[in-house]
Order: sequence, then C-alpha cells, then structure tokens
Amino acid sequence: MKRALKPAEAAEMIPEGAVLLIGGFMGVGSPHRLIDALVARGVGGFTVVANDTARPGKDIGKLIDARLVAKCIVSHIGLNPETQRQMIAGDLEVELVPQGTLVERIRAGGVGLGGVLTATGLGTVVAEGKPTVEVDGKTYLLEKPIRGDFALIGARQCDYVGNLEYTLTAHNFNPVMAMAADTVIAEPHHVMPVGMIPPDAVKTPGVLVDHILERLI
Amino acid sequence: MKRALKPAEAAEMIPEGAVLLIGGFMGVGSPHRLIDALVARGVGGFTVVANDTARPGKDIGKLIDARLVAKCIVSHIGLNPETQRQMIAGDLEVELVPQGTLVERIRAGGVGLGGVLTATGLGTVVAEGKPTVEVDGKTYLLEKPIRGDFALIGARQCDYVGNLEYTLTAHNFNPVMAMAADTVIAEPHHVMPVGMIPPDAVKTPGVLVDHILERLI
Amino acid sequence: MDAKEVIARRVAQEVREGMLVNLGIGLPSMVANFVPDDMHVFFQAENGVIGLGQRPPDGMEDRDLTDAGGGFVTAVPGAASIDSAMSFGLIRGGHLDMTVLGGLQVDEKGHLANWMVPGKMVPGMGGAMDLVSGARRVIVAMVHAAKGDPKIVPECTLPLTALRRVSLIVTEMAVIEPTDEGLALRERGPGVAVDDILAATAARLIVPDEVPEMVLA
Amino acid sequence: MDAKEVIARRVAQEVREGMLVNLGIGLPSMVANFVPDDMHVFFQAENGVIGLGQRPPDGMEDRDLTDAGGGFVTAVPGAASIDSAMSFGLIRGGHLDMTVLGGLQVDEKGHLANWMVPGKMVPGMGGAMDLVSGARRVIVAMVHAAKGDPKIVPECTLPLTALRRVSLIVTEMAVIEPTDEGLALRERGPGVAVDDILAATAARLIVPDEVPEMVLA
Repeated sequence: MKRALKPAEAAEMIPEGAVLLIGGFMGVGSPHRLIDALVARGVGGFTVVANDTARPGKDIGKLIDARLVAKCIVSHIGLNPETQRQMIAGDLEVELVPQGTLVERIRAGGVGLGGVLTATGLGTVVAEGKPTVEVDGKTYLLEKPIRGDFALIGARQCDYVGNLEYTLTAHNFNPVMAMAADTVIAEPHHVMPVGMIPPDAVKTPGVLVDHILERLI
Repeated sequence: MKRALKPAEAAEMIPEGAVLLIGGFMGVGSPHRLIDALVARGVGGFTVVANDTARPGKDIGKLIDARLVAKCIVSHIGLNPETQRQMIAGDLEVELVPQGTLVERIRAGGVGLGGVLTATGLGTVVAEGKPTVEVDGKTYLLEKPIRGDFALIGARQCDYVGNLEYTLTAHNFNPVMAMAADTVIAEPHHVMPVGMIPPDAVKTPGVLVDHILERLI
Repeated sequence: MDAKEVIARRVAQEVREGMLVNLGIGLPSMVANFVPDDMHVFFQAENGVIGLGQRPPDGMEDRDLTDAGGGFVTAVPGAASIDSAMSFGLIRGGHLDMTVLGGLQVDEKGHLANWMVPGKMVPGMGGAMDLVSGARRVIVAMVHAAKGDPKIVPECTLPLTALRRVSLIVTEMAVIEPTDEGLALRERGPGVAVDDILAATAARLIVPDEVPEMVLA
Repeated sequence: MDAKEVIARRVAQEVREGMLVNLGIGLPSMVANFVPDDMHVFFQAENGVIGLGQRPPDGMEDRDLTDAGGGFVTAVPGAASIDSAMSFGLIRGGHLDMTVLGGLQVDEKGHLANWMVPGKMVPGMGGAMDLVSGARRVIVAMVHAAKGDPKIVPECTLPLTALRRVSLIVTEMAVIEPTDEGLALRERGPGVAVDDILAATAARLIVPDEVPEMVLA
C-alpha cells in the first residue's frame, strides 16, 4: 500500500538532468499536475522522452516554455513552434523518432530486450548512422532500447497498491512507459480502495508503480 | 458484423499441414471446441505453436493423441508423456523455446518486427546455430518471428464485431497470437451485441478477428 | 466542388466493407465524410482508438477521447481502446488495410516525401513513416501542385518518408498508380484534360489511349 | 520437520515486504506458506496473474484461474491479470524481485541446470530460462543430494538453464552463496555439521571459521 503524494513532493524527487518518460499524446493522458509542479520547482536540464511536446503553454509544452528541457526524444513537434524555435536556436536538442519505433524502443527498455528490428525508417534520414540486421533476406534497422530515470504516468484511476486503469485515447504511451523507468510516478484522476479495480481491468500492475499522486479533486 | 460458425465449419477451413497458433496454458484459455472439431475431422500434419501440449486426453493433448501434429513449437511438454513418446519415436518434431522468447517471437510476427533480441538462452543449447547481435557491448540472441496460417483463440466473451475479452490466467498467449496469423478464429464462451463490451475492456480488437464460433451454451 | 472535396470523394471510393483505415490529419480526414453510411468500416486514430466517430455534441466532449490532431471525437459502438504499442503493432504488422496521407512530393518510383522541408518546416514524422512502411495500401491524397510547383516529380528532393512504393496518388486532377514501369495515369479529374495533367506534372506519366474521368457520385 | 519444510521455511526468510516473487512449481511453491501473513508480497504465476492466492474452497474453483502447474488457485484483492507478453516482460525486464526455482545441479560458478536430463527427461524449459536470466534474485531451492549423488558439483554436466550466476542456494543441509571466489557456505541446516555438508557436496566450498545454524522460527 502506497502513500498519496502531493505534486510538489513528487517533483522534489526528480533531480536536475534526469531522463523523464512522460505519457500523453498532445496532452491527452499526460500527468498535468506533475508537469505543473516541475515548472513551479524550476529545476531542469531534463531529457524528455514523449510522443510530442504538445502546444506552447499546454501540457509538456509548459516544460519547454520554462526551458527545463535540454533534450527531447519525440516523434512530433509540429504543433509547438516554441520547441522548433529553441531547437533552431541551439538551446534544445531534438531527436525525432518515428512514433511506432519510439514506443517499441521504450517497450524494449522496459521488457529487457536488446533492441528493436524494424523496417520503419529504412532508406530515410532516420537510418543514418544506425546498424542494420538482416533476417531471412530482409533488412531491418536496429534501434536501441530507451529507459528513463523516471516515468511520469497519467491514469484515469488507481487503487491503493498502484494498479492503474487508463481510458480511451489517454492510454497512448503510458502503459509502456510505466515499465521502462527506475522510478514510476503515477498521477491518477481517482484513487480507490484495493479490490475496486477488477484484475482484468488493470493495465499497469501496481508492482510497477513506485509512487501515486493524491486524487485529483 | 460476423456470422457465428459451428466448430465443424471452422475446422473445415483448416487445411492439412497448416501452421496453427493455439492459445492456452495447460489448457486454460484454449479453444476446446475447435480442438475437438479438428480431432473429429481427422485432417492433420499440423505445425502447432503453443505454450505446451497439455496432458494426454486433454486440450491440445487431444491433437497429439490423434496424431494430427507433425511438429510442435512449445516451451514445455513435461506433463505430456505422449508428446515425449512420439518425439522419441521420431513421429513428432519438437522445437523447445523458452516461454518468454516464444511469446516475443509470436509478437514480433504479429507486429511486424524483424526478430527478437534477448539474453535468454545465451550460453545454453537454445543458442546453438543462432546468430547473436551486439548492442552497446552486450550480446543478445537473435530469435526469429513466428507467424501462423491460423490462430485459434480462446476468449471469455466477444461482441458481434469480434472484440475479445479474456479473463484471469486465460489470457496467456491468446492476445499475442491473435495478431500473428493470416486467419484468426476466436472461440468465446459468450457472444454479446455490439456496444456491450466497453472500449477499454477490449483486449483484442475485432478488426483482428476473422471468424467467431457460436456461443458456448 | 472544390479540389479537396474532389480528392476526398474519390479516395472514399477506395474504402471497402470491413476495412481498418487510418486517415491522416487535414485533408485525409475529410474522406470519412464520403464513405457510405451503410458501409461498416473501422477508422483508426493512431493515438488510441479503433472505431473513430464524428465530432461530439457541444458540451459532451471527453478530454480523453481525441484524434491524432488533438481534436475531440466520438467513438462508434464496437470501438476499442488501444495503447501506442498496439496501435503501431497494427500498423507495422500489416493489419491496417489502408492509410490515407497527405504529401509534399511523390516521385516516379512512387516514393513519398511528406514530413519535412529542411530549413523551413521540421514537424517530425509522427506516425507517417510507420504508416507508409506498414499499411497494406498507402493512398496519397494531395492537391496536384503547390502554387504552380509540381508535387509529382521525377525524384523527390525532400527527405523521403519511406522506401515503400505508395499504392495510389489521388489529386483533384488525376488518379495515378505507381507501377513497376512508372507512374500510370488511371483517371482524369472532373473536366480536366490529359494535357492539363501533363503540364502540371514534372514526373513522366504513362498515359493510356483512354483515360476515363473520375465518377464522383 | 522434513527436508522440504526446512528449505521452504529458510527461503521464506529471503522474502521482503513489497516484493514481486515468482515461485516455481513443486517445492518452491511451498515457500508461500511460510511468509508472514502481515507481510505484503505479490506472488506472480507466470501463466498470468500477479497476486496469486491460496487454493479455492471446494466447488468454487474457476477453470480460468490456475497456477503455472495448472492447479486451481485464488487471487488476492489488488491482483492483476497479465498476458504472457506482460508476464515475461516483467521477468525479462528486471521487474521481478525474486524467483525461487528447483535445481538438478548447481556448479562452482553458480550456474544452474534444471530443465533436462538428456536421454531421460526432456520436459522443456518453460519459463525457467527467462526467470534465471531476468529475475533480480534467483534462489535455488532443492534437496542437497539426489539419492546420495551430489547436486552441487564442480561443473554442471547437465545442460545449463542460463549463464547467469544464481543468487543463493538453499538446501536442507546448507545455505550457499555463489560469489566471485566460488561457493561460500553461509549457514548449516538444523543439526547438520560442516563435515556432513562437505561430504554431500562435490563442489569446492569456501568455509568460514564460524558457520551459523539456520534459525527457523
């Protein structure tokens, strides 16, 4: 059984320069209160691994605005001109990764595989400098696993042992990221007693979750 | 929307020598009526990919007893002496694969990855004859994807479009196998109208399922 | 009928009963409006839902149910939530029957460039590279030329999205199919002459004796 | 107290609050009986549940809730269903705090052989290779010798389960820890003399001046 943390307490755990896996897709399913707490704290230099950087002033975009991000590994920054501006100015390093490759690289990090063999990116700039592996006459890119120091997970609800449920398009990268970091902090909308979430509804088992944020309202 | 098939109709679709991915773990979560229908039909020469061959007279063991299996790719045959007997007599080819490697090989086949890079099996007989790949100074076995002509899936319930729900320890290989075959036949205990299974409860989307067996009772 | 509607209506004719279809944001997303109401098709939003529906009524939006552009959507009965690993497993694994994407350039080999303009626009590839590599059919839906500059060119000068040859190019002026021999002109736009198409196209086109006009019901 | 109970009681002392633990079938599964009731531990059955419970009451068994041996079990409040991909993702990804497995041989390098006897017994490795490769701690629970034949040997003659050095060997006669220098004798069984241990062990043991006796509450 876990103790509910206040967002500021959780943010305090995260040191300067940490590698953060942050769930969400254009902010949907992102851990919003954790992001706000990180901005309020002001410690940065983070490497952020996420699908995208959302929009200026929104979601992960707030971390960009606050210049707390030194590097991001993302699939898309098209809707965040501030990310592009900092990148072009040389203030922010951006590694663009195809979305399907990004999620498999994080999964590989989480489930202990040595890498990902994918055809995605072959013959494009994504393949530059990367080894290829031939399997039965077909060529694949070897993409490396990604792990984080912390995973910051948005969830619909959890129970006291940390079992997580997600909903609709707010799943996205969260279940995979919850497997791939040394410390996993979950931000649920609702917290419920043990036994309220049926075993078949659990998408992230509580044994993967280190800390839970207090309920939303 | 799909039409409910009788088990014999489903069995008729499966030609001699087909590669069958069959869900279940010691029979739990296996498609029992499909197996019975295959035994009744008597066409064989199958390659069976499954966690195990259950016990004689039970579940996948019935296919072994009926000598419908020419080859099996499994992680465990310890509880089925008949499988071991046919193997030693040279009547049945058995490829033993570590369980975690087996499920990832099937997943790779289903999600379009070129193979699996795992440390499991390194330095053991499992590694014999297989290439290794080095990633950041660590060595991994390269294990190849597995796909089937048919996946025979046991599920707790489904709706008319084929969305599947599994329960408790009857999930096992089913969700992964449902992605990795040209034709997927699901055997649910219960069939319900569209809309009865909430989107978040669906573990195998109906778009993956080609055919549904009629309800159990 | 404006150019975009011509394109969307013509692409909609490629959709078949029972398909799983991914529509890119912008113009491609308009295709859904022209698929017959009685045709059962599942639209996938790669951010996490199979069975994407129309916009929700005002005040009924759920912030956890959006399309890949972050806009509010609904889901149809029989919809399924998927996480990013499943989403791209479907795409990469060949389970997606069709994807419709915008294009910046397509060349004589049928190669698509649609994700960046070096020095000008670096949005990131998002899911585009996986979609083009993995979908069974890739349809490029785009206006024929950009302010007079041909977009169908001998060889892409912009960074490629994938080495895979796209299945079909649909513009307001023409339907063009990349083949082993090159780009074959299949149809003319409404009221468009073959010479107009040739004038607006930098790539070599294979022009048959008869080029039928699009039939837009 | 018979040999098996001594082993199970001693192994139970290695279990800590909050751990995720996998117990092999047979002797290792007895360990659960000796973990204090007030200690919160999650037992994983690799076939698909986190939060394995005791045997169900007669007539209350669910055929879809079994352990890895196929025996009926229950699940504790807060349990989670997992499919085989997640199960071995937890194991291979280093999320499993401890596994307890039986052994046929362990050698001076701490290498375990526990899955086959060539020409005699070929049950398959099941999940053993993944468990030994991936778990944070690997504890071998076995009787010290098989009908007088030492099982702790200079070098395994049976096929290895993994190259990974196991964390601890617990028998009814001794607790032995494989180290860089070799097998270190840590504890004596109840009433067992060091000379008895040396006589029953074929491998070289590092024996300190004082070897405390196991304290079995």
